[in-house]
Amino acid sequence: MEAAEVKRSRSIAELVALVEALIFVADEPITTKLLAEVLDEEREAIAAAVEELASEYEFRRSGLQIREIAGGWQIATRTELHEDVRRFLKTRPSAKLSLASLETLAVIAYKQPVTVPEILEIRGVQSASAIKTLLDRRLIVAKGRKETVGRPMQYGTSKEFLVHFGLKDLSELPSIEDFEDLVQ
Amino acid sequence: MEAAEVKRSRSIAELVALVEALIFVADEPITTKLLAEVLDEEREAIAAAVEELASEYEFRRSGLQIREIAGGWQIATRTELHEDVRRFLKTRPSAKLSLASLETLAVIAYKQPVTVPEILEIRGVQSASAIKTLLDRRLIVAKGRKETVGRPMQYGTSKEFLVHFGLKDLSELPSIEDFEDLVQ
Amino acid sequence: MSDDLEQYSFDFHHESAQIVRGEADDELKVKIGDFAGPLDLLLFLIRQEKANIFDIPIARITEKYLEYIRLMKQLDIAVAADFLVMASTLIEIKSKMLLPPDPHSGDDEGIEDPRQELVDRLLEYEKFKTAAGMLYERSTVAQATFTRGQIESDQNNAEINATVFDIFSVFQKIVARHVEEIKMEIHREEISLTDMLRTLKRRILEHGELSLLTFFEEMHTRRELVTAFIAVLEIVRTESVKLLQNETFGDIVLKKSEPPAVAGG
Repeated sequence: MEAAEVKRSRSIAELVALVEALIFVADEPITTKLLAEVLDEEREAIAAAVEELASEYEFRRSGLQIREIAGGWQIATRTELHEDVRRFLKTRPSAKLSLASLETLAVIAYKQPVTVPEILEIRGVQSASAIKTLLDRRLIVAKGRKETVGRPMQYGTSKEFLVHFGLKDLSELPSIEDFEDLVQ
Repeated sequence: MEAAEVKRSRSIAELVALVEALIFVADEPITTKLLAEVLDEEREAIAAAVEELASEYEFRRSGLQIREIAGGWQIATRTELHEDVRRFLKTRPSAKLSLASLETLAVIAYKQPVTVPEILEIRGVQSASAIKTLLDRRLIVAKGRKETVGRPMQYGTSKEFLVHFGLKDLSELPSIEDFEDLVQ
Repeated sequence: MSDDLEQYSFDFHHESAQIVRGEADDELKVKIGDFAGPLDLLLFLIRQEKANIFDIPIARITEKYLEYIRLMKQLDIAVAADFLVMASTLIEIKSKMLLPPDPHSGDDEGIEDPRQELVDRLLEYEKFKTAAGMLYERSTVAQATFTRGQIESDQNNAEINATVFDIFSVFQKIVARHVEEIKMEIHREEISLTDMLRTLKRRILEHGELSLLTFFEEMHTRRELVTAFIAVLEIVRTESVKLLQNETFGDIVLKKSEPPAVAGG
């Protein structure tokens, strides 16, 4: 209760408004932790404010949504509006990843940190150009070397990967064993 | 497939949501005229939707506002919150480097210990301000003088550099061999 | 009719590989030889032959596989080495299966099926192939949302969020650029010290002072830079010019000295 006195005491509405403003100006998803630090509030208070904000957006059928992505919060347009938004931005969906790149990415996502020979082992084919594409698109990053013969470089997925695939974190990926059932 | 049929008739709420999404994604203030064109609506309908949207933001005491600027509409943070917003923008973690700094850092990382004239030799441009930035950010450190004419100071990467780029030690820096297949 | 055209099963990929039966003959025609790898092709063939993955008719599948490879070659599609490696693996398995079981090697667990390792690899691979499909679906959904446009405060931060890979690729670019410059240097006519001194004097006289950084940055080659440097030393020694530097890494300015400040050399 002492800390509460030192702090400027904000009403819940004020905190919600502040959280909204900061999520908006941040140029990438902003974490609850960072919001708490900047606003000198408890994480619980921030979490409650974000939740309040998100349901407000939901309730008023806004064209925008508050979403959790790559471990942080972000404002984005609602999925249903994508056609009109895309037409306005005159953008086409970003170049699709090739089958080879997607497969390589799947192996890296589930086996990380993983080396090039290990990827070859699973895919049965050289994956060099796919890895290059994934590095260029920042979907994967180098994750140190494996302490084995030749000390090969290991790869893992990046924050950009989470954003690209709309994931909060890696645990949101379905378990690889779940795909076994689909194999007849 | 006549034009009139293609045009879905939107409810006011839908139009407000769409207008909100477009103002949000636009890089510059967007005019009523442009909104009307993109959404194939009358200007009056757009004007009414924007007004509705602006008062909605006002009514719920949002941290954001719809404001008219340079003849167009824009979403911006509310003026009263500027102090907190500015503080956040200043403190945001700066994991970012300018291209000049990044180039200089790359040369130092791969050629360390290296002197300023040697960096100039490789980069072909002066690196003084980049070196200052890197020293300020503690990504590089002085590593004693080179026993040569003028005894120039040598630089190398710091412990912070390793932490920042997630490396255990310098041997984890990617080498040409790691990417030989990738660069073809 | 529709049986003639067999759509490759991986439907999330628009340019999916397709094998189409020709109309007149029943020779396979490859429309797009775009299988992700030999395992991908094998899975396709197994499914096309309606075979059981746990009991692969190895002779038939090998034959189909080789047929496909031959077609790729006929159509001048570069056949990756990995496809050929798989071909030899298939042939090896096929020949092992033709051998009568070795009576001496049979222990309690029985003789291992020569196909076992391949089956394991196929099953493992197929999981990741399915996961790739899941990623594809997710990216389609994720790309239906958009984040905000540029705002004013972004411009103060137009920098690079660097990774180790950036450090590496930036370094490669510098090295490549450096090699280019050395090549150009060989072809460039060199400027003499006398010319350099004349240029330097004129530049200082123009504004009464000259940023050393600016002057050096105008030099195209290392040799020019060295000449420029010697010219600066020379002019400081012989003319009424001072070198001024305010902070350790700050720029150095060449300034025309006031007459009383001229030091006797």
